[in-house]
Amino acid sequence: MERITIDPVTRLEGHGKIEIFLDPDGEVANAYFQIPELRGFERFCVGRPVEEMPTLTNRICGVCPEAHHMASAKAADAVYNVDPPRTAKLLRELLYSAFYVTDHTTHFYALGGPDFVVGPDAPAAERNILGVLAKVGMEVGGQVIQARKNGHNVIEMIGGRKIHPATAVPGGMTHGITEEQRAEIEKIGRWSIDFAQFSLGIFDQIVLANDAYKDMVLSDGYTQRTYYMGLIDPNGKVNFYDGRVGIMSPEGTRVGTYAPAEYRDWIAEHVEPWTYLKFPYLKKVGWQGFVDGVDSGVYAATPLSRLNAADGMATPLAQAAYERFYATLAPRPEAGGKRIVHHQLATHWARLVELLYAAERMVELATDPEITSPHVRTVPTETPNEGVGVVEAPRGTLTHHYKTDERGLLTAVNLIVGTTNNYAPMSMSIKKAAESLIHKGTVVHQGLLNRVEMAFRLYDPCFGCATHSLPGEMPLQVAIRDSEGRVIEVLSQNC
Amino acid sequence: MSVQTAIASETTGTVSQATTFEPVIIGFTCNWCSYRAADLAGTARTKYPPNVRLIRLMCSGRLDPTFVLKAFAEGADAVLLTGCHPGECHYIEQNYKALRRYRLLRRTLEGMGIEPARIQLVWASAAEGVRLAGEIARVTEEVRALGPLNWPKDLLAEVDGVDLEAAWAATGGDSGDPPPESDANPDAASEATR
Amino acid sequence: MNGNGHSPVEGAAPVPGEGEIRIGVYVCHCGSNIAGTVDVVEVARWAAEALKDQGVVVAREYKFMCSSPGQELITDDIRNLGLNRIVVAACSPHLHENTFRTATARAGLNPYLCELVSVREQDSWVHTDRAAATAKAKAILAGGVERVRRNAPLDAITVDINPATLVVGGGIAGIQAALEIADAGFPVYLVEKDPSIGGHMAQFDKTFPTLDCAACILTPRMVSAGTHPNITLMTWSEVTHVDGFVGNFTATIRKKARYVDADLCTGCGVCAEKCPKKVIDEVYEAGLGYRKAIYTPFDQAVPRTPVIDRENCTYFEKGTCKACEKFCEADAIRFDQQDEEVTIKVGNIIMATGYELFDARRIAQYGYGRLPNVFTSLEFERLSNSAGPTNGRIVLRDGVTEPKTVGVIHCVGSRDRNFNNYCSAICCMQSLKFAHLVKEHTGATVYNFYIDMRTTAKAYDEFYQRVMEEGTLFVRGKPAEVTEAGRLPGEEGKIIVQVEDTLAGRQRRIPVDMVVLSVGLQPRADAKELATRLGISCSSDGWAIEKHPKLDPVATMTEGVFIAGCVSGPKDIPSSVAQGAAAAARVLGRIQQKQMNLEPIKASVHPDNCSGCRICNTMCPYNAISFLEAEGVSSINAAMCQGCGTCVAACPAGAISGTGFSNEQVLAQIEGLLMVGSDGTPLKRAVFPEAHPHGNGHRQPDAVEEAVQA
Amino acid sequence: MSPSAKPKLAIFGAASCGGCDVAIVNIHEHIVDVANAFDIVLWPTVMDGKYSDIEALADGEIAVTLVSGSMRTDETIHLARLLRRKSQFMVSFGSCAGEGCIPGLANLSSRQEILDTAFSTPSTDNPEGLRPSWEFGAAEGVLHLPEFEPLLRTLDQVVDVDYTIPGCPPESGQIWAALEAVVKALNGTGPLPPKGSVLGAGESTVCDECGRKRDVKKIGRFVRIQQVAEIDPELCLLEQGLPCNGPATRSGCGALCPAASAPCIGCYGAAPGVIDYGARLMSAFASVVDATEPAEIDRVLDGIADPVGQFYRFSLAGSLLRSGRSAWQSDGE
Repeated sequence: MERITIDPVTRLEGHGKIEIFLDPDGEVANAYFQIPELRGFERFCVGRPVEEMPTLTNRICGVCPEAHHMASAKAADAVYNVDPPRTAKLLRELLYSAFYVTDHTTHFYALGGPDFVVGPDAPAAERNILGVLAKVGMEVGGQVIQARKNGHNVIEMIGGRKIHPATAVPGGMTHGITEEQRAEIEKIGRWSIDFAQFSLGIFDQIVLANDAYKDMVLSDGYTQRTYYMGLIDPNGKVNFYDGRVGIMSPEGTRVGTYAPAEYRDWIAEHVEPWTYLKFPYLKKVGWQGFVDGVDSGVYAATPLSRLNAADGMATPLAQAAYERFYATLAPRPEAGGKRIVHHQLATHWARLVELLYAAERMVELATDPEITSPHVRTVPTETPNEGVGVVEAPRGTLTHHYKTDERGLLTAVNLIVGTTNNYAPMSMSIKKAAESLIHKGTVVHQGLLNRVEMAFRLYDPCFGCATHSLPGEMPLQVAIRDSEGRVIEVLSQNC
Repeated sequence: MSVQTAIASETTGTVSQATTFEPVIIGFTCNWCSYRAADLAGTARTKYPPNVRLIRLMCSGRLDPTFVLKAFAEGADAVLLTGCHPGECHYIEQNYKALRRYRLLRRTLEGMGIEPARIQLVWASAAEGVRLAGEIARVTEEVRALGPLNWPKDLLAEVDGVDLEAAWAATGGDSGDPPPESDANPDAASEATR
Repeated sequence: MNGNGHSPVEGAAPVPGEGEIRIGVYVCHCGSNIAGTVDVVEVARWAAEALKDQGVVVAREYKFMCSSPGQELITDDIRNLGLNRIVVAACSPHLHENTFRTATARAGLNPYLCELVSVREQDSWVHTDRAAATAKAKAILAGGVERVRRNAPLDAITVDINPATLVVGGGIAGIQAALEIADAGFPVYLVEKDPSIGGHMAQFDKTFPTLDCAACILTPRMVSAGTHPNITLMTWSEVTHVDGFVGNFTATIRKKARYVDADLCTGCGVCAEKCPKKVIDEVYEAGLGYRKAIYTPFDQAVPRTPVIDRENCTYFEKGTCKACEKFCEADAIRFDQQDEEVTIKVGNIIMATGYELFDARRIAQYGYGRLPNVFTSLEFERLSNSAGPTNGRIVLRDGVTEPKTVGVIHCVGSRDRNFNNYCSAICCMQSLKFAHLVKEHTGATVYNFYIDMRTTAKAYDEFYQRVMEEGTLFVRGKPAEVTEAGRLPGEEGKIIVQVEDTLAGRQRRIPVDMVVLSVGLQPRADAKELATRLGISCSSDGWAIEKHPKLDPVATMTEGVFIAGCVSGPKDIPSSVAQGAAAAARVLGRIQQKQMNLEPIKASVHPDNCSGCRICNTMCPYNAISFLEAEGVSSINAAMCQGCGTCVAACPAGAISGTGFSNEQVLAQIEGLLMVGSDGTPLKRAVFPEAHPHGNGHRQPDAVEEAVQA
Repeated sequence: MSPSAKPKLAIFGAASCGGCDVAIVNIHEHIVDVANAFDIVLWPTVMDGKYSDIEALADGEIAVTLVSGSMRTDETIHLARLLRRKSQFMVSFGSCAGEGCIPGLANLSSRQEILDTAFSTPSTDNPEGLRPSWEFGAAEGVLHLPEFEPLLRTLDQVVDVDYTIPGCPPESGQIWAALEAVVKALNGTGPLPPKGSVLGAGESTVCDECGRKRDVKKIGRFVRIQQVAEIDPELCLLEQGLPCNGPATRSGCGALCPAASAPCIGCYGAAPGVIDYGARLMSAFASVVDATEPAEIDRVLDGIADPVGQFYRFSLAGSLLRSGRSAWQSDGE
């Protein structure tokens, strides 16, 4: 095949590249979604003290540092085999729930949601927060900002800082909260429940009431039958902070659950030499390439996946929303007995269900009688060794695995982070979008971009996390090459 | 020889010419003891290798670790710290602060892959010209044996064309020599994970 | 080429942003001392060329830079070429830094803009390879040039001197110092921890080598000190705290309760006479005699005022007695007296706290404390003292028997790796004195066991000859053991000194009746504590460290604190007296000046950058750093700062800077020193690979490709 | 793009976590002020924009460019240089750009080691030992990846930097203060900060803003935080034996971490004029160790479990011994 010299202009576009190759007939031969950076946390964390990992791994991602902080603290607990006092766990989960409220709000209103709220056919320039405000009213903008501020305030109260919290340590937390803070957090939690319900209302009103949108959600182009992953509590309900990881087959069968320490029995990461990011898949099913179905180990770990992987929500309002979600989108159970939603665009709705759960959970935690106890630390007594910590990050199941020497200095680190889980399904979505819109060398420019964007944004990809390298929301470039490898089209859009 | 050692010696090729290698060593002296010891060595015509270049400070307590790092960054192959014997500091007890900084600095440098022999602390009273000369000679020999401080090359011990398969085998296999950072031994890392 | 190479190499180098730095470089041949090993002409040529960018405008070499014509080269260039920095590459700054700085100042330039770098002591004299030595000289010179660029003009700091002086220790050295200063008309506080001044000398009978009566020569001095209008005598007192700095010290002195009103007491002595409680006098009589619970240590004590030994006083023990009070005609007894603290302000301090004796019990094989007739030197002094417990009769422990044979062992606890390495300086002479006194008093046979005989001062060796002539037997060798276990004929009832006679080359067993251990001197147990209080340093032995052991033996590193006598190491009486006088002279010089200049090598805190973390607070042994609570920052008292720079290096915020040895100066010097490699060519720095300038780095790890395709 | 009289602002994230962008968004209502003051020509995280538009600008046409993130690939270096050329003022934003941040710890390892580790973790299925290739011949054509540079570099090691805003991330309040200063300078109502200034931070160190009680320091032991059952909420953390980097770390954050009983980790970098952060902190810690015998000193120092990490957690790539500084000095661009 002819060797291509890359034109400097296109090479500049950087950050998340999609290369689409056409065959001699002008049909899509293949699409490659490349992640162009790596930072090497797994290498340079070796030698560091394990108690520093919650703050070091924060810096993997500035969008979801709280997730890394928690997964890391849990892995560090496990390394020391120490059980933090109940209050410490409550505080961690409280911080984490507040973070979920903030993060899901931001995504729905500012990042991914506008596609829906403003409408997929609207010009790209309007599909942003300003477009949302134009459609649903300016006062919502104030509420969105308020939700973000609220969340960050709670994070600062418990975590010490708004971004990159600092207070989770092996065995618990560095400090507790006062009654005044607790009351403030409870207030914020109650406000957040209202806000989440309001948001679900917007979704109802704008998306579900619109048949065109609904058809799009249910359309084949946005349907992928993969496995689903999500953390569940002992009752099988969605949990963000703790539990076992549940795996649901595309056919609605729970193929199993695993404790964090068992992750290697379930997950492996496939390597391709054309990208810095790896492709996790279910080890027991195996890597069959970029295909879906029950025989392919490709899985997704998104809000939708979590709902699919669980049996319900642990709070009443969220449970009601959950039931309505399945009643609307999956009227019939799968062969395995569980109702599964395979329509990826439903992820946005699932995200709002989770938003409501997170808000309710905040109130539950903030009203727990032990939340203000000063006893927030168990001093480890055992020799540190090895541990795995898992939390459910907004963008997917997050696994931190540490091994240390007897002084608690890391000798090995393995990280499987949120977005990475979805690298394969995302790549597949992109290829699918390309295939549906490129025929005989003809490219539907705007349509392609829209499709790619929407397929992409619903995962809320955070490649800062995934590659341990890039900024949270990535600019995207699509290059289309003919069979000779020549670039025939470069499309660039922010995703 | 393991593959890794082979890579290291190949990319730091100057090591093979160790016989002609003349290290440059920066020595920090105290105005009251070791500088005077150096004066005394001079007065007594006590010979020592010309590799060391001395800086006079008022006290070993003035020694800022920045000076040591600066010396390495500017091309010194080693740094010699000197001061009054414990209990004999002209400023009462400042040499103990120097001792403590030295011991911590050495740990930190070791973590960065700089051999401990490249930073040494020698006590020398104003009367110990001969001793100081002897210590300078000893340190010079030790550093000569180590070869040039060339950590960027060590750090970048992989260059274009290195056989990654072999490197993988070396780090994952059983024959790889430990790299400079003992804490960051890839052998340990890969073993640890199984 | 010779040393008259006057032709300067010109080259101006304005330094952006710093004004124009114009440096003159002067490389000294020092006859052939430097030029014999270092190619000084090449060094000067190189400096003019290679250091042009550093601001070197002229570089010269000259045969003797320290000579008048050499110095004129500098002064002329400053005037004619407008130089504003000077670097002289010559000998050690300890030798001639002042010379060249003075010359610089003569030409109107601030003296601290001149640097002297050593290419003699550190280069030509210690290396042989001419090329390597020349390369090193270039590096040293470049270091000096880089450094001097960052030198700032400095002004000396001036402080006022309080004319009063504190003398700590009332032995002969302290008395001498106090009298010298008082006689010159300035106030002195003389502080002594014992009830009387006089020190060890007051315990001696005779002094070597003249054999004057110690009391006869000491007593007048003690009386003078006690009565001098300019001397405030504070006995039975201790210095507990010293604050401040040269010229302005504040000392706190604790006057222990004597239980006697010194103002009323006439010193009649009737109280001691009537006191029913007899106590073994461990101090003055070395345990050989008694004193009372109320006592003056000896008859000639100054002051005469007694003290009550509270531990042994019946009244304090049982609540009744008060015999002393009953008989005191002056009504001077005060059982309710309390310790008293007084604060004094002085400009200078002389520390003359002396020594203590080595504890002979530590050398078990010499039997002291176990064998009754083994005596220490101090015990012997008391035995031989006509005012002592035996009225000067030299007898065995039984108090009656005169010894027929006496062994004197030198170097007990001195020159001994197990105890003190140093020579105690006085033991040879005191042992000879003992030999003489034994002969004189008893006619006994005397053996002196010595390692080496050290009789270095005036009339000492003559005394040695005399003692030899008197028939004292000298055995060269360090006795291994002193034992009562006689096993040979003639040893019964004797104590036997087992010794290897190194001159005869054989083991000997010498039976004697009495052994005198000539014990060495050692620092007082509390010497380090007191030194710390005064801010001076001690060697690991515990002797105070002189500012310079040869050239400044009575000064210390702390301005305004001087040392005299045995506090800095063992000395005989003449040396101690000389030191007392010398310290006084130094102090008087200061007082006469009324003010003094301090070296401007000082640290200072930049309050804007100081975070008040208080890391530096414990760095200063001179307590020059204080924390200002209100401002929340630390601050350095410049006059108290001795310029060591430890706090500068410790400050985590980089908020402390030090003049004379600033970070900029030292870092620049490092850069300069590393300008040239060992071979004289520019030193290669470790350089990183270039970041790809155009980002077009498709360097291709072929192996990967192959691996992938395989 | 409509022509605008407003000065142009570009915000660019190199290798970063995105936290800096989040911090900018978190200036909340002031974001409107920024939008009013500037014509934002590039902010990939938040809004659409193409690098080709930047190429089309005249040199110096952008008034201010904020760069967060470190220089990890040849591509980011190229973009930084492009933006430098197009900008009047180049602002190094956040710890990554300023001193390398946590990812700068990568400079302890060679890139080979980094790649080897990342692609041989226990969950990695990589029997062939594959590594990413800068140029890979796929079946359909050649795929390029930006080259992973041998060293991570800070922004000022790659281009000339005018101002630096420290922090990981910079505190939002400080961000607005810094931007406001620039805005005022640009519209002539305030002085232009001198080149090289650090904006949005204090002149002292974290202790200056820390409310904990402090006394003189004598550290008899360093403890690791998990070993302390209860952290005294009032007393200086360092005096409790916790290795707190506050004394050496530039002020400006408000001492948030110590207030939450978490030792300062040093994200605001070194105090003014300090050449090597680690050296300063190392010196300070060692200076107050309360021991004189080597064995005893070592026992105390053993409490600092990871000296390199402790002293160079954020600043390694900017340190004297692990920076790629010489690279750009020799670069004519």
